[in-house]
Amino acid sequence: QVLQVEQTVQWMDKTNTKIQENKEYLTTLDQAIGDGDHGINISRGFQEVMNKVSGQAYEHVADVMKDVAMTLMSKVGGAAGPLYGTAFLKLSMTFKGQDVDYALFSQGIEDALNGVKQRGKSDTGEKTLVDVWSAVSERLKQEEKFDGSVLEETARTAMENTKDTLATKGRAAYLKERSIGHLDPGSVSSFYLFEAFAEVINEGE
Amino acid sequence: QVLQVEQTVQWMDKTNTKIQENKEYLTTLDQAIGDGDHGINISRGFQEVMNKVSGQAYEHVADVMKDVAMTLMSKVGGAAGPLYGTAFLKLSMTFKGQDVDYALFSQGIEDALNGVKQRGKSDTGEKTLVDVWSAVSERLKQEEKFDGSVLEETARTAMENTKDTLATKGRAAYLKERSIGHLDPGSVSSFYLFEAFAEVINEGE
Amino acid sequence: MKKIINDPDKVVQDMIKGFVAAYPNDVKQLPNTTGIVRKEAPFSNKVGLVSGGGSGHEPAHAGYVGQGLLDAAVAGEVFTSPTPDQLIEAIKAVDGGAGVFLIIKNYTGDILNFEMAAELAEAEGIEVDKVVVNDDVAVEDSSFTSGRRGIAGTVFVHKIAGAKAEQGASLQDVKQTAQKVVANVRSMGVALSSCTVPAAGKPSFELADDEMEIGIGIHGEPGIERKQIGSADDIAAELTKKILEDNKLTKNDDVAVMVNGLGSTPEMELYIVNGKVQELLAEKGINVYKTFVGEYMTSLEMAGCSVTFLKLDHELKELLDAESNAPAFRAK
Amino acid sequence: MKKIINDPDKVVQDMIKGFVAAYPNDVKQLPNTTGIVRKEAPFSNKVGLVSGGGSGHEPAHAGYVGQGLLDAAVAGEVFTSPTPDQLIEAIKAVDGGAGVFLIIKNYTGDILNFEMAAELAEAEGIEVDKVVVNDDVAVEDSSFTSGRRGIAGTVFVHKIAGAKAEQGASLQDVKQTAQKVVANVRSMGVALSSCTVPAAGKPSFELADDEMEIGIGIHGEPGIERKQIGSADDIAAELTKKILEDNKLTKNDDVAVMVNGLGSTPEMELYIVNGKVQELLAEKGINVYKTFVGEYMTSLEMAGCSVTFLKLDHELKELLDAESNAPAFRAK
Ligand SMILES: Nc1ncnc2c1ncn2[C@@H]1O[C@H](COP(=O)(O)OP(=O)(O)O)[C@@H](O)[C@H]1O
Ligand SMILES: Nc1ncnc2c1ncn2[C@@H]1O[C@H](COP(=O)(O)OP(=O)(O)O)[C@@H](O)[C@H]1O
Ligand SMILES: [Mg+2]
Ligand SMILES: [Mg+2]
Ligand SMILES: [Mg+2]
Ligand SMILES: [Mg+2]
Repeated sequence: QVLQVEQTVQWMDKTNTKIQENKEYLTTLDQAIGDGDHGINISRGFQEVMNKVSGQAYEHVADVMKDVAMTLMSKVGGAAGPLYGTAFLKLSMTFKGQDVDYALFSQGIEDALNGVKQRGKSDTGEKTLVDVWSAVSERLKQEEKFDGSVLEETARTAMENTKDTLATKGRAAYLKERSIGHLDPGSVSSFYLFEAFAEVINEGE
Repeated sequence: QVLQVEQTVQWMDKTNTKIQENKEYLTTLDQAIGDGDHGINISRGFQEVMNKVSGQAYEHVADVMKDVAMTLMSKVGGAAGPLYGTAFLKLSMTFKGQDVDYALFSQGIEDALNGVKQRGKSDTGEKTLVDVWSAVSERLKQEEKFDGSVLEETARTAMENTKDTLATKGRAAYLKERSIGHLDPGSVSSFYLFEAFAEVINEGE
Repeated sequence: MKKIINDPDKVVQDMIKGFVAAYPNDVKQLPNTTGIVRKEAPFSNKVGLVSGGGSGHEPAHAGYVGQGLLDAAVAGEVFTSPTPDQLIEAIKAVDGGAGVFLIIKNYTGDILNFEMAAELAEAEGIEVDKVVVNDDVAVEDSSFTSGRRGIAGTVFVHKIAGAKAEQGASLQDVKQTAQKVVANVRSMGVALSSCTVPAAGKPSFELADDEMEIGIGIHGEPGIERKQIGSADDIAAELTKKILEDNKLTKNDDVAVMVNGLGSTPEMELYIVNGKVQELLAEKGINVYKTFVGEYMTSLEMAGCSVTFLKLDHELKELLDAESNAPAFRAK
Repeated sequence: MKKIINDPDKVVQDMIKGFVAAYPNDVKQLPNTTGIVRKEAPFSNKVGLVSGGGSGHEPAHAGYVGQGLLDAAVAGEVFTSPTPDQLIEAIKAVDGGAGVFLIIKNYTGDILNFEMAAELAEAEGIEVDKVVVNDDVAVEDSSFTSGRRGIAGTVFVHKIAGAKAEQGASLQDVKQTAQKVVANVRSMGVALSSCTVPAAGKPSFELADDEMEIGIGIHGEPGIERKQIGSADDIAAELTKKILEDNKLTKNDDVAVMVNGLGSTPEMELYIVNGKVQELLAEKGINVYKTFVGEYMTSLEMAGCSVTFLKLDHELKELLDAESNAPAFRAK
């Protein structure tokens, strides 16, 4: 089980489709506890990612990740841009020049998670996309091979759990108690990313 | 038949009541073809008129008219302020020191009309309050004694006729053809003035 | 009606109080009036400049009181010309012996009240002259009607007549220059939503969600045409075309441009309109000497904007550039 | 959504185009970015000042680019911090050898993007330092969260750090002065209506006809409390009280006051609020050194305002008064 370049591009493509479809939903979530731009920003970013990576010939998965990172970094802006950008940059660094098997993928997600935490000065449980990435990372470490359903399930649960969490980072933190009862928009977009990954894995089986 | 000071104050009082009651209506009329302040301005003005003249001891009708003129001039503003101010100033000048019998009243209204026309550089048929004042003045000249119903009727018809008139003066003139189909707010407030006068006359009989 | 006010009938009073409190070293309120005067006025041997009109157009008119601009501005009730008794106080307060010049927008109410004040002033021996601004090309210019409305172009009259007076020009010369501005300035506006006069409590007019009113007046007077809202480029093109048709600007003419917000339109949108306006002028070979984008002559919280072109000669350029120091117009 | 725009996804681009077209002699656009830079930048041996943030706060930030103020402003998408690749271009463009100073509002997005740009700049050998503005007392100041938001007080940081840099101060000294401003500036706002992000197409939040949101953020982030709309005096009193509690101003302190419109609130209302604010400060014996009323840091077409107090010492007064010449802030 090795992640192929083609699969990686598919992963981005599926992520993009989900995000475009849910652009308004993401924006509505961000309007409730943020500033209402997450859907707009992240959809612009992944659209640019697809413009960049589709049809290109890549040797390694890491090269795709690098282009994704640079594109998100320079096209998204806001909090999500540098955070997603950092995540993919870490993936690209960990994957660099290698075949991405289960163990390396798991390592990459862990490195990405740590990169995001460090950039955002944030930790699990603060109602940010870190919640989804850390749940996925934990689970990957527990398992030994790719299982789309398990990953999807894990990401979904973590995403849904942000609803009852009190925000202490990001714009939602200004709301304090009033942030409870709303999903974190960044966690929802991260869920789409892992849901898309799960679909790619399932198809590959 | 001589107009008494007390009647004159009553006239202003009744005018004020009508205008306060129709403040919103006048404003709505001015919103349609003007700038939406006629009700506000003229009600502020006549309220101040009542604050000024009620309870004061006047020797002559002309003295009441003078206070009315000065108050309207300094409290109404816009087009209506100087025009009504001028009308009452002319009445006060024509009436000065004399008993106001039918002939003198008729003369006063004619002088007021001419004063307004001159101030406003306007004539009958331009969809302004001049239409009401000139109809009333014409009619007064045709009759020989006060007749409330006739006056009221005359003022009302002139006021209603402004609806189908094309405006060539005042703010409504900017609308050209689109001014047709709307009553002129200043003509409506002038109608209240003469309606109030008619009521005072009728009561005096 | 959602407004940050205390009492709809006291908005002008409260505003004047807050205005003087903001600039206590620069201006003073004329006792018992809603007139704002430069702190040091009158200036001897300088022509005194007085403008004014209804409130609701802020920063007009008090925002233009200052060095190199107006000596006094008198605020009427919302959208209602001030009264002669207030205006005469302002005239007296700025009379430094060289006469007083009145800047009036072409509305019946403004003209009548200013004229009566001028008569009172002359009766008191103060020399008074005036200019009537009528820059709005949305309204046909006809001698049978009251003619064209004065809108945002008035700000250029303030600035340029103000600079002329500051230079020590005579009343006659100030008038001549002001008339030159009036002869060369043209504007037109568009509204996307209505304003609400505080004391009226409801919007002056209604526009459907997809409608705009072309040629709107700054008191919410209806314009030329109500139609489906266009793109910023279309709006800019329509206003520019109408003004150019009227102003007869040609290749190599120098102009000042003003893109003026009517109240609630974000500055972002004004700059978007400006982008297209400048492009169109460049296409015609008209030189833009200076551009002003912002809220200069508003209509309470109306959404929309107006575009103004002023054709400049050497004198007008110099006066437009001259130092001025008023809250709403600082130049150096 | 009623806006004068061409394409919701191109508002920033179109705005930048219109901005440069308005002031072609003063500013230039950084190629392929939405950064605005002083025409003559970089200035050798002057610390370069860069600010920026999401668009929709106009005149912030490009309106503050000019002599005695910013050297560059970078505009992100609406309410979205600009990206590191854009910021680094601005940093390079204003580096005159004395280092570059970044003025950042305290939002995660702004901090992350500016920080990454700073890292890139240092990698290229440009000395960079920064200040983070967090003046909004509506948000609790906690080290466990992202802390307080930066709002209108940022304008004072621009002005004062800008004046300091213009005097030729070192990067270290500019930073110290900027930090002094940040330590002494506090603000709070209120919204009466929402704004609409163009690309979102619908209002960011809903307020009932009689409701206001106290402590609103300039991106429409919810505030402290939603309640029935009060009078201007009540609103002024509530904002003033909250700020004074936090800022600990006492008798004989000197302050600068800013009453800032959030977008669609007429200037008339801002002055009404100012009237009460000044009255309250006078009651407490606090001296108002200078007052600013207008739109300085907006939130698209949001209705509402914010109040800012900056405690001044001798240095800050001098720098606040120093000559400056940017479209949105001219002082002399
Ligand atoms: N400090 C942080 N650490 C990790 N994630 C964060 C942090 N701050 C915000 N986020 C994530 O970013 C998302 C918001 O993204 P976006 O709306 O694009 O940015 P902005 O808040 O700048 O408008 C939040 O929903 C949250 O998941
Ligand atoms: N030139 C004029 N001559 C006579 N009456 C006029 C003239 N212009 C306006 N009016 C009258 O004034 C009325 C408007 O008054 P008002 O709304 O108070 O003034 P404004 O138009 O200044 O807001 C009009 O309805 C009309 O009857
Ligand atoms: Mg957001
Ligand atoms: Mg009217
Ligand atoms: Mg009026
Ligand atoms: Mg954002």
